[in-house]
Amino acid sequence: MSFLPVVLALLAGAYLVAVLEGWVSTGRFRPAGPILSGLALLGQESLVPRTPDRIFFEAGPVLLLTSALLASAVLPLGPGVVIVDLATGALFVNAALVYVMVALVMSGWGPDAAYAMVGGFRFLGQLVGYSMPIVMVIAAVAMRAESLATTEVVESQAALWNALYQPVGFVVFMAAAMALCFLPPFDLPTAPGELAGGVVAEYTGWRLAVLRLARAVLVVTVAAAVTVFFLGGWHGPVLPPWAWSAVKTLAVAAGMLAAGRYVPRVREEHLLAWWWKLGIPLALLNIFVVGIMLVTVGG
Amino acid sequence: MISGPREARPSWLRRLVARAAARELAAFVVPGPEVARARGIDPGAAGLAIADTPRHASVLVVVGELPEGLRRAAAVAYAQMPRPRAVFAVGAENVSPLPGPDVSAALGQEDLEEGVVRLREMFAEGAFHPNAPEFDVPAIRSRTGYVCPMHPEVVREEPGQCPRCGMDLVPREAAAGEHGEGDGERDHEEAPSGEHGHAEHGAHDDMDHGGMGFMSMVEMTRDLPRSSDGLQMEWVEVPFGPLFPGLPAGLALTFTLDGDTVAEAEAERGIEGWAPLEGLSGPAETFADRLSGLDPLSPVAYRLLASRALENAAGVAPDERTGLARVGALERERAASHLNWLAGFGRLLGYSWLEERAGELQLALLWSAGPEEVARLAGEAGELARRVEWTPLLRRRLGGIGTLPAGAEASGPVARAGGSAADARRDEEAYRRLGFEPVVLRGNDALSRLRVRLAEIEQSLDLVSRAGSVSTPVVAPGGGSSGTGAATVETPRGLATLNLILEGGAVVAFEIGTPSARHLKLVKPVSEQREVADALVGIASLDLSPWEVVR
Amino acid sequence: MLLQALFAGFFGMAAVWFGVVVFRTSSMVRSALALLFSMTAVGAMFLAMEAEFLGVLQIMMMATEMAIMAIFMVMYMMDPGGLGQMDMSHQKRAAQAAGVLGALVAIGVALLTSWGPAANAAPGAAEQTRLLGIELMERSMLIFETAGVTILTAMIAATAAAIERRRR
Amino acid sequence: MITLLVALIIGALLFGIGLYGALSQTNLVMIMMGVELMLGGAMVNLVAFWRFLHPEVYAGQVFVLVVMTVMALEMAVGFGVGTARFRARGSVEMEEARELKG
Amino acid sequence: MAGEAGGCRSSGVLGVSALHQYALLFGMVLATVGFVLCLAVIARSLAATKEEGAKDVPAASGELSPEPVWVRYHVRYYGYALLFLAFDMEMAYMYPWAVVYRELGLVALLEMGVFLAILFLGLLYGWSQGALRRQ
Repeated sequence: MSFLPVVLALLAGAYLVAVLEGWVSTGRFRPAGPILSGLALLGQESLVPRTPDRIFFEAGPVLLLTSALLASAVLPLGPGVVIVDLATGALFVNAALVYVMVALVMSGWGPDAAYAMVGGFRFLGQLVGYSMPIVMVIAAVAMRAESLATTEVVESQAALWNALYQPVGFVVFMAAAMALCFLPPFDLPTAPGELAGGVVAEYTGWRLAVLRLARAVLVVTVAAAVTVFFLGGWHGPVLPPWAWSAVKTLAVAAGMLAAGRYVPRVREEHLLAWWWKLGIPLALLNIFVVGIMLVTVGG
Repeated sequence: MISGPREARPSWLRRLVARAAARELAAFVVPGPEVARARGIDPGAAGLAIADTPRHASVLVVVGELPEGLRRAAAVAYAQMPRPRAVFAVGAENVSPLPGPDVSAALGQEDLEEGVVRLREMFAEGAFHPNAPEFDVPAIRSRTGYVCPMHPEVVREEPGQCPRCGMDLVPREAAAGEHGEGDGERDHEEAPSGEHGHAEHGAHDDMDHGGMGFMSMVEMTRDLPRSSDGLQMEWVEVPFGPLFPGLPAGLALTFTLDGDTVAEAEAERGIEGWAPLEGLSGPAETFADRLSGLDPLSPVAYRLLASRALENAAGVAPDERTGLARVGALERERAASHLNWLAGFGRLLGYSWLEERAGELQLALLWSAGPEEVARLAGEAGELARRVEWTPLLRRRLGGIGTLPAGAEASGPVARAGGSAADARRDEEAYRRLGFEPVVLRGNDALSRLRVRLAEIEQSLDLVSRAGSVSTPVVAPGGGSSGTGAATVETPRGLATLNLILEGGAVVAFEIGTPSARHLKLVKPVSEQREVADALVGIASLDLSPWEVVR
Repeated sequence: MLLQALFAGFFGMAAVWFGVVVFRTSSMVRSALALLFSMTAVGAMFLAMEAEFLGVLQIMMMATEMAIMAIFMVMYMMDPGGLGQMDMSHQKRAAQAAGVLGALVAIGVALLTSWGPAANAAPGAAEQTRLLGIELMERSMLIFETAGVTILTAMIAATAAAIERRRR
Repeated sequence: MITLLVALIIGALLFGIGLYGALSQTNLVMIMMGVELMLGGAMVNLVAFWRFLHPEVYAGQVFVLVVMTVMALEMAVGFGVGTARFRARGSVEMEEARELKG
Repeated sequence: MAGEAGGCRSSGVLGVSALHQYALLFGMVLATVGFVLCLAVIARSLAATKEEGAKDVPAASGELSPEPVWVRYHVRYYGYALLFLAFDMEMAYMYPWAVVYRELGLVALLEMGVFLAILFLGLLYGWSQGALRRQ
């Protein structure tokens, strides 16, 4: 039963991501930061606005956490070290992560507050942008692996990582992954300076703690997905497989967190236009190139 | 005990939580981080995380004396913070209606840091307390009004049904001072309700349409204004200020949003209770001090303005050395002010590196001892400017945003980014001697304004090192003289003018013209029909200082 | 087998319950998201019936599609928050009768027909996806290409109807 | 076998609810929701038939894909038309549309 | 294909049937909800929320009387959303195709190429008509 080790690894990863995020955003490295802030939030009042859609307001953070956890359930940490090895794992990752959007729309609509509402609908637009390219890129990965199972996707990269085999797909996937985690520069739904917190603005206390935990889990999950789909998963010399997975996942997560510091937020208008006018054609091009390479050169 | 503890008896778990909370203080800074930086303090460096919304803060940090309007806004923000919460006053005596400050400190980084330590102790001790006083002041009292979901203009005191469509009225919050404008509205006779009550009325009826079971959407939407794509949605008024993280504090901005697009913008208001002009008149000796307190974001410029006007009235001219020292002081402030703007702009753009770096440089510049140190900072500022210039996505983000209509009245960097060489410094002897030429760019958008300011930071720092002094300008002695005086100063935001009448050593009347008062009129053209983020970027690129908007 | 029936029944009831919520709430967004979760539950039923690819696909597709439905609900419906508690239905009785009748007839058919022996095992999920792919590429190739043309038609129709070409 | 019956009953219930919704709602978008539910019921039936009667015939699964496509396309076209109507009339109420025509 | 081997075929290294895997996933959902409920209970046990004025009004930059915002919201990207609804369906066909692509080779590439080309036409049409922009 690899349930426990994977969940523990995931939580450890989320913890490290939270530490990293604190380091990146405040410049101070505080290993105990997430625990302290979790405790502090637990001791805070958790306010509920006056006329909310109470169900949505409560369900948003839970759904966000659930969808991130479910997506991580099919991502292998090592050969056989996976919670469920679904035959349609690659598709399942997507299916679970779509509910991130549902969760944010719920939290945006729930409190009947303007900033949150704008944020929620912005993320729905963001999904309309990134979701098609991400799915197409994963289709190209599946073409090479001849399977949708994540373990077989990793096995297919034993000789050559997908990041090198299909670099265009890798770039599109990385961008989409950051958009999916609403990390800067794609943090349109939460946009601190523009919407004063956006969808998370009305959450306080333990509900905010759940949201922050969910966000950290989401970042780890998506980084792990990048590792599995493009960076050869557990493959690597010397170190044991789980260590390679962990190292790659953390490196990807750190890269995603750090990159957003040095660029301004993307405009919503551009975001959509770029995904549709550049992202989708590139993803299609990627499929064709991979298709031709598979027929001619082989996997 | 802190002023906003949670109501519970301390237990081991609560003590643990309180200790954690004391380590994790998040601050909502009032008026705003930019005012804190301009006053030379940095709450972030003191260990307080800066929160974007009062909901995510546990400490309300008040920096400097606040005018009444902002104190009221601060009280609302404080009321919306989750407990445990506390008030930390930095250089502020009067914080009412907020509860008396838990910790007070003088304006200064060391005092601030020492205050944070005390605050942490108080939090660890008193985050939970068996009797927590309720925070209830008139400023935060709201009464519940009842509005029709379809007809926002229908506002009633009592629950009931809308006279126009018969829908149940829904409760909404209204501030205590506000009066429902629909209170006196005439009541319509309710038409007998029926399953298909609308069928007889058709589209010809006017507002007397009373079918309850079913109502006509056609009528509901007919009078609404149309968006650019021809769809008629409902508009909502949303406040984006006075305490909004991405904009200068005190700017009471109200957007009427059509979805996420700004249909109308309203910002023609100064800060309530700030700088009554009568209070500024008085003895000439201290007039410059008083005027320099007008705008916390550029005190030196206003001190200089007052000095010049007084000298002009008294008929004395400053010597060359004073002139140069004034150039140094004003240019240092210009560079610091632009860096401060840059930090705030970085916050709005979500460009955290820029926010931090510009803030650091601004504080270093403010604390700098003399021209040598300024010269060292000039190198770092140049480095910053180059990094910003090469930032990916920045051009796409700013280009074409915030363009001004032709003939818009502007001055300062806003005008110079639009291709005009308007700069009062060109006419000044001291500047001419230093070989000053204004930075002029074409573009007339947020990007060109950013570039002008970046170039001006370098230029100003260069001028400082050539002027060789950064001492604050000497106040001219009033000396019991009389006369009228006029002066102009190119402040960091643009041209400020002052005309005053001096009688027997006292300023009896004066008239002041400030750049932000003029630029406030530009808020509408740069923001309307723009997406929210673009509108905010356009407004922020004007670098308004609501403090200067005197009435 | 029992586990399968329990799963199918549980998610089926969830689907039905959310389906009922769709027409019982006056909040448009709730209505759209209830439909979303109803469809998700239907997807979970597919999983219970071991149609893994279809189930996961349904769970993924319907989430985005119903969320987009929520967009249009919020855009075009008055009082999308449902604060006014207004009733937006007509001919309720007849509709109820038709709904109950339709369901009863279908249930009757389901119960009375002898369906013959049920297959007690389905192919594995990986095999299913593979065979579905081969089916699409070979026997059902025309269906697949026709679907493409239909999608194209729908895209053109939707764009032509909804988008107002801006005069510049 | 029992699962087949469960699925068929659920499918029937979904269909009934959808039918009720499609008939009783006055609004284009809500009517579409009813139709979606009916199609959802149909999909449940299709999958059940595939699984329990002919698991070796993959045309059954293809059929489910086609129904899903139909759902999506119905929505796309429906919303397109809804947008056009809303732009012209400020409403997507079906009743009203009928009434305004006459 | 309907043999016993198919139904209980272990599709993973764990040697459990597909249904058990789904049960595990469902268990994870329940566990998450349970975890959140635990957090809520702990947080509640610490102290009750104090009811005060202005606390439950949505925070809006220090202003107290925000209007209700549950109104008809103008979503400006509906042009994209309409195209998305239709274009998204291509996924349903693409995944089964991707899995058998290497098995079938060039024929599959051609078939999918035609399919995608048709869809891409739709995208181009939408683009030319101005669906791909803020409305």
